Amino acid sequence: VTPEEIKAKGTATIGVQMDQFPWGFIDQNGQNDGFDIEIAKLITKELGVDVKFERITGQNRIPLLVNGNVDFLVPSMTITEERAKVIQYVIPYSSNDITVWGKNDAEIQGNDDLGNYVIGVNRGSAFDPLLVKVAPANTQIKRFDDDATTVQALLSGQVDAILGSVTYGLVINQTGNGDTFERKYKVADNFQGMAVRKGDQEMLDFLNDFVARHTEDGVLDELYKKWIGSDRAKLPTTLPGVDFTGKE
Amino acid sequence: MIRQFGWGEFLFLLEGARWTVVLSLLAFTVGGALGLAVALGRTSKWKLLRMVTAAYIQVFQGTPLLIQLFFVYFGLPLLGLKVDVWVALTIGLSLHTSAFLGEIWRGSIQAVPDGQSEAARALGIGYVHRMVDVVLPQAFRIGLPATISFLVNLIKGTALAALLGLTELTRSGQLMANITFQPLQVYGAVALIYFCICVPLTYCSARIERRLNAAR
Amino acid sequence: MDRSSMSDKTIEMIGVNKWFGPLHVLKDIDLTVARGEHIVLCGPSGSGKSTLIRCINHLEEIQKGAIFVNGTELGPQGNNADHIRRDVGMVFQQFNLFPHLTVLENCMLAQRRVRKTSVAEARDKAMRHLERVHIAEQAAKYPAQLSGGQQQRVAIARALCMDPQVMLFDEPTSALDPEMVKEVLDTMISLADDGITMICVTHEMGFARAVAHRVIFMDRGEIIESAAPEAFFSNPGHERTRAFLGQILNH
Amino acid sequence: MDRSSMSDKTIEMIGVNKWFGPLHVLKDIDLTVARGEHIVLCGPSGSGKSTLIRCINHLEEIQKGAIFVNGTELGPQGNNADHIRRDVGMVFQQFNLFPHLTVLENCMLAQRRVRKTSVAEARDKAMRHLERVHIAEQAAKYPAQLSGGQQQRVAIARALCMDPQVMLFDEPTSALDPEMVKEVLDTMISLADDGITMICVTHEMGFARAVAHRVIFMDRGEIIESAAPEAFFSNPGHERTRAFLGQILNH
Amino acid sequence: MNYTFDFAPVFAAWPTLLEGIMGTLRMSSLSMVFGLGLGIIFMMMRMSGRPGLRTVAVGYIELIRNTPILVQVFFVFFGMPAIGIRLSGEQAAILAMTLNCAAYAAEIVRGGVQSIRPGQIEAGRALGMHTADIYRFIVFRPAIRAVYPALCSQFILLMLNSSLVSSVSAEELTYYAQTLDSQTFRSFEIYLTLGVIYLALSQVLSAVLSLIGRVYFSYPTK
Ligand SMILES: Nc1ncnc2c1ncn2[C@@H]1O[C@H](COP(=O)(O)OP(=O)(O)OP(=O)(O)O)[C@@H](O)[C@H]1O
Ligand SMILES: Nc1ncnc2c1ncn2[C@@H]1O[C@H](COP(=O)(O)OP(=O)(O)OP(=O)(O)O)[C@@H](O)[C@H]1O
Ligand SMILES: [Mg+2]
Ligand SMILES: [Mg+2]
Repeated sequence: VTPEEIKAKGTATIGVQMDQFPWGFIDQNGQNDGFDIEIAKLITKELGVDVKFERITGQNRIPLLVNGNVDFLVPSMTITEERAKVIQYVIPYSSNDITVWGKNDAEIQGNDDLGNYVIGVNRGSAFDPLLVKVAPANTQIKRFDDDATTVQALLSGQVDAILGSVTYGLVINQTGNGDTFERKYKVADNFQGMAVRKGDQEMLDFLNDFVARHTEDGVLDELYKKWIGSDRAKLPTTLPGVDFTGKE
Repeated sequence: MIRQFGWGEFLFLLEGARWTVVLSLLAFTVGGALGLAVALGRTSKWKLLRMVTAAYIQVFQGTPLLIQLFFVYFGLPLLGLKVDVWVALTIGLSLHTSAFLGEIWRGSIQAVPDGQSEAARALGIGYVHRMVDVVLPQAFRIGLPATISFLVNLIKGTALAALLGLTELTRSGQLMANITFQPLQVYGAVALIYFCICVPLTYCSARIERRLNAAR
Repeated sequence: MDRSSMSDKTIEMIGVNKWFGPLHVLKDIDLTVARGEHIVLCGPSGSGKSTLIRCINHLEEIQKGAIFVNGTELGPQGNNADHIRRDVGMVFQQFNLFPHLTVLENCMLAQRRVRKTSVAEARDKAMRHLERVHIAEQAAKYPAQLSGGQQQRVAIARALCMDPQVMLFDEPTSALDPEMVKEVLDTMISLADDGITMICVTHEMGFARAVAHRVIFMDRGEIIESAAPEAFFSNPGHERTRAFLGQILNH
Repeated sequence: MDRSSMSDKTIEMIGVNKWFGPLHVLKDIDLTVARGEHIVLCGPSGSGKSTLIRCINHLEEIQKGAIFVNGTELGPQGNNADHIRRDVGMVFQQFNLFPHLTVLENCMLAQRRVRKTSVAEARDKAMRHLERVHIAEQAAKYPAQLSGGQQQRVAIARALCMDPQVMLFDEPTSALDPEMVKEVLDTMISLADDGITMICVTHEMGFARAVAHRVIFMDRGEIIESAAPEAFFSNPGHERTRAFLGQILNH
Repeated sequence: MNYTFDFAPVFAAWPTLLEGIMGTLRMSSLSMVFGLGLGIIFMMMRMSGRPGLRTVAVGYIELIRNTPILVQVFFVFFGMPAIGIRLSGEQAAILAMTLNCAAYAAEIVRGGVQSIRPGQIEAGRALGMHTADIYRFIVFRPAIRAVYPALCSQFILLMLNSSLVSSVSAEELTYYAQTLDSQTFRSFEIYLTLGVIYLALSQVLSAVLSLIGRVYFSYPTK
C-alpha cells in the first residue's frame, strides 16, 4: 500500500504486539496501550485516518505482513539481517538493550560463562538467534513461548539465567524478586524498527521521514522516557547488512 | 507499573471466552453439517465416494489443527486467494470438525443394526426417509456421548485461533500473563473458565449415557 | 382353498443363482407361487432359506436368473425393487421394529413416506391392523416395552399396513420364548385364512400341517423336495429330508 | 439309580426368600436334593427358575432362609461362596465362553487360577473332558469358530474340569438351533449316567422323561408341584401345571 | 502473490527435525503406556463400590478433560517447583501428557468394561475365580478390544497434541520447527513439512497400533 491508498481507505491496519510490556499491552480498561501504541496513533494522526490495531504475535507477525493482512508493523521487533531479507525495515525508532538476567549466585560475566548454565530465551524473538550466536556451543538453551513464560522460568528456577530485554528487570523487581536475581551484563544493542512489505516504497519513505522528523523534534525521546523510564540512546540510520532505503 | 491479576483482568479473560464460545458454535454447526455429509459418504454404497471420504478423514484427522489453520490462512493467499480471518477460521475449524464428527457418526450409523434399514427397505421406504426417519435418529443417540466429548475437545482446540490473531480465551490468558507476569494465577483462571464452559457438556453427556444404558 | 383355483402366478423365480463372494448359496432355483398359496420353507441352517426369500424383495441381489412378482420383473440392479416392495410385506426373525418410534408410529411411517397417506388415514389403518393382531391397546408404547411375541405381532401389523399381496416370514417365531410362539402362530394362521399369499421359513411343523399348501425343503442352496404337507411328513421322497425331519421332530 | 439309595443330601434349601427390590421372586422355597439325584425345573417365564439355581452358587444373594451345599452353609453375605463354587459347576443358556481364549484355554483357566494346577496337569484334564464331550479336535479353536451346540459342549467340559459334585444347567439348549439341541442333550444324558447330581432348568420334556428323577414346576416364585416324571406328565396335580404343559407340548 | 518456495533451509535442518520426531515419539509413546496404566486404575476407582474412591476419580477425570492440556503442562512445569519438585521440560511434558491421557483412557476403557456381558463375569464367579483374577484374565482383553479403535484415536490425538508441550521447552517436533522458523523465516515451507511429517507419523502410529491390536486383541468373533 501507499500512504495515499490508506488515506483513501480512511483506516490504517497496523500490526502491534500486545504481549510486550511496556512496549505494547492491554491496560486496565482493556485498551491497547504502550510505547508502540502511542507511536502508531501518532502516525495515523499525521495520515489523517482512523487506526485499526491487529494484535500480532512473535509467530505470525511476518506472515501477516507478507500476506497483506496488515498495512505495516509497529512492533517491538529487533532488526536482524535474516528478517530484512523477507520484510522491509524502516530506520530504527527505539532500542532495547539485550541483557542477561540471572540468579545472584550464577557467575556470569560474559558470553563465555553462559556455557556453564541453563539459559532461557523467548523463542521467535530476535534474542533466540543472538543467544545461539554468542553463547558457547555447549550451552543448554531452553526456549519459551513468550516473555512471561521466559521470566517465569527464571523465577521458578527452571533455568539459571535468561537473555532478553532490558525491561525484564522491571518485571523482576516488581514481582518482588529483585533480591534473588540481578542484571548480569549487556550483550548487545538492540535496534527496533517498524516494517513494511518489500516494494511498498512510498510507505517506506513516509515512515523513514516520520522517524527522522520525530527524532529531530524529541517526540520519540519523550515517549521513550515516559514508557521505558530511561533515556533513548542515539540510534544509527544504517546497519550492516540491512537496507533501509528500499533501493537495493 | 505492572498490573496485579485481579477482577478487571478476569473480566478481560471472560471477554476472550466469548470468542471461544462463538468459534466453537461456528465450528460445530458448519463442521457438523459437513461431518454428516462425510459420514453418509463413508457409509454409502459407492466405493469411490467411500474412498474419497476415507482419504479426507485420514488427512484432516492426521494433521494438527494448528497446521491446517496455518495453511488456510497463510497458505491460500499464496495461491492468490486472500481469506478473511473469519472465513479462514470457519474453513479450518470446519474441516477439522467434519473429519472427526464424520468418523464418529460413521461408527454410529454402522452401529445401528442392519435389520433396521432392511426393515425400512422391505417397507419400500427410500434412502432419504430411511436415513432421516429410521437410521439417523438411532445413530444420533448412539453417537451422542462421543460427539459431546469431541465438542469439549473442540472448545479447547479453538485456542489455536490465536495464531490468526484472534484474542480468544487462551490468547487473552497469554496477554494477561505478559502484563501481570503471574502466569500461574492467570492460567489457573483460564482453566477455570474452560472448565465452566465444558462441564455442562460433559455433565449432559454423562446423563444421556446413563439414560441410554437404562433404556437397554 | 382349492388348489385348482390357484392358476394365477404371484411369484416366479426362474433359474435364480446367487453367490456371496465365492460361496454359491442359491443354485438354479425355480419356484412358482400361485396367488393365495401358502408355502413353508424348511431346511438345515445355512441352506439358503433366508437368502431365497430376501431375494424376492431385493434385500439381496441375484447374479443370474429372473424373478417376477405379480408379473413385474425384478432387474438384477434392483430396477422395480421399490415397486415390488410395495406389494411384498416382510416379517423378520428379530422383528426389527424401529425402537425410537411407538408401535403406532412404526405402523404409520411407511404409509406416510411411501404412500403419502394423510396422518388421519394412516392412523386409522394402523389401528385397524393392530386390532387385528390383538394389540391395539399397546399402540402408544415403545417396542422395548413389549414382550417378544407382542413385538412380532406389531411387526406383522406394520407389514400389513402396506396392503401387501405377498407376505414373507423369516423364522418369525424362533427368537421367541416357547410360550409366546403360540400367539404369533395364531396370528399367522388367521392371516392364512384371509387368502393372502405367504412364504414362511419356519421349523414349526404344526404350523406347516395347519396352513401350508406346500412344504419345500432346501439343502445347500437347492430345493430338494416340494410336496403337500401330508405327503411331506408321512412319506418324504429324499433321504436328506428324512434325516432332517428325524432331527427336528425327535427330541 | 435306585431312589432309596439317595439318602445323602447334597443340596438343602430351607425357607429361601429372595427379593429384587420390591419384587418377591422366591417365596419360601424348601428343596432337598439327594446325592446323584437329577432334577428338572420348569415353569413359565419369570417364575424364578434361573434365580433359584443362581442362588445355589451365590450368583444371587438371598434375603431369608438358608442354603446348604454338601453340608456347608452358604451365608447371606456370601461366606463360603468360594468354597461352595468349587463343588458346583454351572452351564448357562448363553454358554458364556471366554471369547478371547481358545477352547482349551477356556477349560484350563479356572484350574490354573483357582486350583493352581500345573499347566501340564490342567491341559491333561481339559483334554480328557473335551474328549468326553466329543470335541477334543476343536481344542485350539476360539469359541466364535464353533457352532452353538459345540460351544455349549465346551461350556459343559469347562465346568467338569473343576470336578464338581453338582451341575447346574440354566436352559442349556434354548439358545440353540433345533438341530444342535440333540447333541447337547445327548452329552447331558451321558453325564446323568455317571451319577453326578444335576439340577436342570429346561423345557425339553423328552430329556425330563429320559433322565429326571423328579420334575419340579415353579410359578410366581413358588414350587407348585414336584413329582416323578411319569406322574408329572400323565397326571399333574395342579391346574396351573396342566395349563402350562398344554402350552408347551401342543404346538 | 509471487512467493518463491525454498525448501533448502528446511531440508538442511533434517538432523534437527529428526531429533524432534524422536522427541515426539518418545514423549507420546511413554505417555500412552503410563497413561493407559494410570487410566485403568482410575477406571477401577470410578467403577468401585466405594463412594470416596468414585468421587476422587470422577473429580480427577472431569478436571482434566475439561481444561486445556496447555494449562496442565504449565502447572506441572511452573507450579511444581513451588512444592519442591523441579522437572525438566521433557519430564514435565511426559507427566502432564500421562495425567491427561489417563483421564481419557479411563473413560474409554470404562465403556469397554461395561460392554462386557455380565454373563462373562458370572461364568468366572461360577468357576470360583476371584474378582481380581476375573478382571485380569476374563474382562480386560475383550474390554480393551471393544474400545481399541477409540483408544487408538485417543493415542493419535495425544501424539498430535504433544505439539503443545513445546511451550515449556520440551524438545519435540514443533519445538524444533518453530526454532527453525525463527531462524530462517521460511514459515510456509516449515509448516508444510511439519504437516507432512505429522501426517506420516499418525499413519505410522495407527499402523503400529493396529498391528499390536491384531496380535493382542484379535480373536475371531461372530
Ligand atoms: N451377507 C452374507 N455374506 C456372506 N455370506 C452370507 C451372507 N448371508 C448369508 N451368507 C451365507 O450364505 C449361506 C446361506 O445363508 P442363509 O442365511 O440363507 O441360510 P438359512 O438357510 O437362512 O440358515 P438359518 O436357518 O441359519 O437362518 C450360509 O452359508 C451363510 O453363511
Ligand atoms: N437382576 C434382576 N433385577 C430385577 N429383577 C430381576 C432380576 N433378575 C430377574 N428378575 C426378575 O425376577 C423374576 C424371576 O426371574 P428369573 O430369571 O428367575 O425367571 P425364569 O423363571 O428363569 O424365567 P425365564 O424362563 O424367562 O428365564 C422375573 O420377574 C424377572 O423379571
Ligand atoms: Mg435364516
Ligand atoms: Mg431363566
